[in-house]
Amino acid sequence: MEQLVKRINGMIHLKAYNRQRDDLFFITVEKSQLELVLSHLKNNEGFTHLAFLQAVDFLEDSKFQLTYMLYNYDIRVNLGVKVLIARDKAEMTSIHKLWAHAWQYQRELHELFGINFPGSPRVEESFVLEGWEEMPPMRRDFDTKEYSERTFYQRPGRSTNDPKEYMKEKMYKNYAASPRIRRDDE
Amino acid sequence: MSNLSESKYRGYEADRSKYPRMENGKPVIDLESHMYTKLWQGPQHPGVTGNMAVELIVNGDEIVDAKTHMGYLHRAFEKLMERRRYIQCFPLVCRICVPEPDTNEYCVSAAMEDLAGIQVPERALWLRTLNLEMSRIGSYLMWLGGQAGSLGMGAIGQWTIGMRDFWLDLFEEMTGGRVYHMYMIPGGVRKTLPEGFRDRARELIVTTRKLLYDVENTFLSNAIIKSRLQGLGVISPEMVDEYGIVGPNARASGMEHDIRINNPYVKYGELDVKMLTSTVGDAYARAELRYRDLHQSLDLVTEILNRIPQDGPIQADMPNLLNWKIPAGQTYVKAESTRGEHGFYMVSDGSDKPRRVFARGASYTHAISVLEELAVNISISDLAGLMVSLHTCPPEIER
Amino acid sequence: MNRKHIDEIEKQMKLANEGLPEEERKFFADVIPTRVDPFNKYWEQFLNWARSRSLWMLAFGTGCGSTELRPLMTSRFDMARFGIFPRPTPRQASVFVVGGYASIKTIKRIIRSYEQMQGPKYVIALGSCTINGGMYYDSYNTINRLDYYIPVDVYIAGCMPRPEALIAGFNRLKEKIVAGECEGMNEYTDKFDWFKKNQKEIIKDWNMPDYNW
Amino acid sequence: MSIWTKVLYAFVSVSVATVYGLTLSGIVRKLYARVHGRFGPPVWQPFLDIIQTYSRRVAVSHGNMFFLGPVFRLAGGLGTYLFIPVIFGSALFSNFSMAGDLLLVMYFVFFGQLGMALGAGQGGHPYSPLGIARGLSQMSAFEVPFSLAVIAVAIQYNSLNITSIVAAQQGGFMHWTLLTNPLAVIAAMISMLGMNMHAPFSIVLAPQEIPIGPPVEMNSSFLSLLQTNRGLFAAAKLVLFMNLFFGGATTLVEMILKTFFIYMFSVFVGAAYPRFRPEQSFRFFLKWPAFIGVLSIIYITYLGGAS
Repeated sequence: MEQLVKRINGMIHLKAYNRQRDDLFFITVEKSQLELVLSHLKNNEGFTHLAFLQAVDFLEDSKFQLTYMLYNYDIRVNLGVKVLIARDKAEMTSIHKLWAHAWQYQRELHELFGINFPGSPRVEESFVLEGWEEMPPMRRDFDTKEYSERTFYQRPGRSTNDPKEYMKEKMYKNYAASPRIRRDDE
Repeated sequence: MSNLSESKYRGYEADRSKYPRMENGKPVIDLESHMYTKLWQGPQHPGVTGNMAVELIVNGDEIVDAKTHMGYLHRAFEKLMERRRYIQCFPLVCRICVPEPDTNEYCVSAAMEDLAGIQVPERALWLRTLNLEMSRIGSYLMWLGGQAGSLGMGAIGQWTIGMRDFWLDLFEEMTGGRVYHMYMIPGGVRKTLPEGFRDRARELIVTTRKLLYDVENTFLSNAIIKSRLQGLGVISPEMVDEYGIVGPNARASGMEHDIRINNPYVKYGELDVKMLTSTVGDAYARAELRYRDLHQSLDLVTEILNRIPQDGPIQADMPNLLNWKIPAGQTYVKAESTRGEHGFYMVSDGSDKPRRVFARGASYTHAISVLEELAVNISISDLAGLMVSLHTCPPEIER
Repeated sequence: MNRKHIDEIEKQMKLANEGLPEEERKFFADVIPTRVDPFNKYWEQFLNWARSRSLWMLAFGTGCGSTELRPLMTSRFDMARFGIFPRPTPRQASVFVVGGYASIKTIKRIIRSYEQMQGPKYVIALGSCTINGGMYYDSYNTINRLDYYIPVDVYIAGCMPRPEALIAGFNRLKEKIVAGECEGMNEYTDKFDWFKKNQKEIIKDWNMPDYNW
Repeated sequence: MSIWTKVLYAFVSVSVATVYGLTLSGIVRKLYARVHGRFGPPVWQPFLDIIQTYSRRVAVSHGNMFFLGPVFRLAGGLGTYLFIPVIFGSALFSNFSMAGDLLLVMYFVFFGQLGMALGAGQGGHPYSPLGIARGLSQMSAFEVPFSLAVIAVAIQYNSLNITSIVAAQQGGFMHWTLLTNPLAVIAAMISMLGMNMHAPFSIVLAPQEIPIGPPVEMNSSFLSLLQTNRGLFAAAKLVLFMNLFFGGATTLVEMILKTFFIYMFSVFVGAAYPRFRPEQSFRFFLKWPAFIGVLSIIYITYLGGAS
């Protein structure tokens, strides 16, 4: 795996590399070099299986992180390729030519995160939503609870408790004395 | 059982030579010409697995073009989990896939343990293995009924789903829940096995094998079943990588990949899991492979029952789960469900709620890209059989 | 057809299609269903008795609660012995079992199927998520109260309710039918505007294929 | 006998046949349930279903032909039944049997399906025409062996009158067509599998494929008519088979016993088999059963049969 990272690093600039488990590694690459890296990994290094492509919203840094999770059947290792892209007017190159099912993920990301993938087939089609008028719902600044309260009728009588306080009061009378629960990490 | 099915290799590019015009790799269909009919199957259709819709263009009985429509079961689990504390995620995740909820529970708890660096005790690992393998049996039994039912053989469905109910009874003894168990929590499992559980489970395994003997005789050896399933929906080995096909669907096409063997999790490394493959890749090969896998699961449960340690802790020493903060990090944990690779990608930012959880369901590609490819050129009477033979599960697609 | 009749129909159409763009009006059920009262008290009692013993359930698994319908149909619990059968088309069904949470895309089809059913029709709502949203109370895509969109006769609480609970729910429905309390069809007619208002509030895109089932 | 007495008798006979056919379908449901390992619905469930469908307050119609569809179907059932002598020698159950009624019955057996095609087509639902296309194709397919068998029987007894065919078979089971011309019976029984539309020939209703075929738009009282016809028509077909091949019946009990066992053949096959693909089903009928039917004619004309 170290050699693989060296090989890739010789090819392009690798921004970060970390090892999560024996069979799970992450690398971070530049947005412009992603397609190059992915096709290299697929064609030359044997990472032929694209497990998923997903986005994480880092609202604070106003960035989206895209993760392409690849798998190599020979050395049995998962490799996550991470890319950071700008959050407003998010756009990314499409990889539908590399994997025949990638367009599905791109369609989903287009709908739920508002990331555009120019050229990807059927990317404008709706995936799970229908007649949606708000901002893409999986973005961090979309408040689903507020939307739900505004749109759907609430049945009166539903109460919400802070789970910690509630369980302390009602269920764990001897909360402090319980051996299973350590106080120090509160 | 030997490989009974024989069918000719067919490339995964659908044969559209009969149809007049192609533009950009898609047939141009003129509904006004009265040569084609648009036909919706689903969401309200008994032959469609779960709650999804397939928009078909048919010429006579033959499907010319297929398009799937998803989202009827979208509950926004991933969004909701961003609002829940880590332990509050557990009631949600098991609802992602209804026939086989335990894989979700395992993946989420393992992802949390991986991020927080928690070691799960030995006995809890064995109990998890038992739970996972039992849920595979339940799911396979349900699938077997669906596959027979989709070809008009109601009796098999009645038998196997009735038998699955007895497995659900075992789950109820073990976990307290019938369909949704919430058995695995971070750091271990909730409960130990009740008294007499092993004997009842062994008895049930014997009964299930008896039933499977009947099923083999009536279903898998049936000439009509063979004539309908052989050659239906052939997945070629090239297609496996291209479409990200996993699990029994890939193994039936000759891909030797089973996460239980290749990346062993819980206690599968110590168990004797055999790689079951076939080289034919049609619906009958898949059915046969799943049937053999079901037998293997029964073997495994027997072995696990013998090897579970009688005593020992079932939970690691955990911090207070109610405001448990997991250090920042990202991980991906996967497990072999009956449909294939079922994985959870979890991103933590150091707070008491996950930043992002993504569930990678195995049928994500099977039910959309692969189905749209395989459905072309088959008769509408085979569509239900094809969908079941891909073992699609819509709730894990749209989550 | 006289002038007055046409005016009446036009008035009805205006009512129901209100607030929809022009191209979507044709997708929308635009005529208020007619209210049909029972014909004769004793005759109706006899018919109710027969209806309660032959419940045809629409086989539309709308949510995860429909997983428990399968054990209910099969040999362990066997609902056929109570006279309950699945029917594949809404035209022939009389009971609609809404299996759990209804996402916006599904509730559109639920309403469509409900309107296609021939009265008297009954609705059993299954699971906590149809009562008050259950654990999806804060989800942006699932409704919280089903009775704002279609009239509900029996709720079965639980997530998900066991087959025994479903049988109990069906028995409660039977009691209600025999007692003549299940007039959901007429309730839908009487409060049609209110139901439609609620439905339009959440369903923004009314486009649907002609026969979507 | 005056015509009015005959009409009265026919009315009684039709009622008995309908009740019998519906009860039979209740029993069959129960049998299927037993195969599935269930209790199953009560035997009188079909009657409750008819009352229930009839008692719907609303009935959506799609036009005039839509009304006529179920009516034609019922006319087909009635027509089939009314020209078959149910019980040999009984005035009450002889219906309108006359010379050449076999041809009329053969026509009426397939009349209902055609009428249904007109009605269901107007429903506008795409599954209706698909189901009709399947139904009519399968009908044409199983008609071949069935017609050949009937021709063989007509040649054998030198008559087109069902009453005289039954009369020729009287005097012990050695005279039944079953033993005198077994090839024709085999061809006819196989085509009966298709006629009764149990698996593997259940391609017309096929709930997993085209739910549920032609009657997909039929509701309320339309459906109620169709169900009534299903009971009557099942009884009529069974009685026809009993008369042609199994020696007819001289008492009601004999009729019930014989038809029950004839029907069980179809049910047992249906409970144990999955469904054919439509084209497999058509090909099936046109291969061996048709060949056996031709053989039976050759057997009876050139070899003289056993009679």
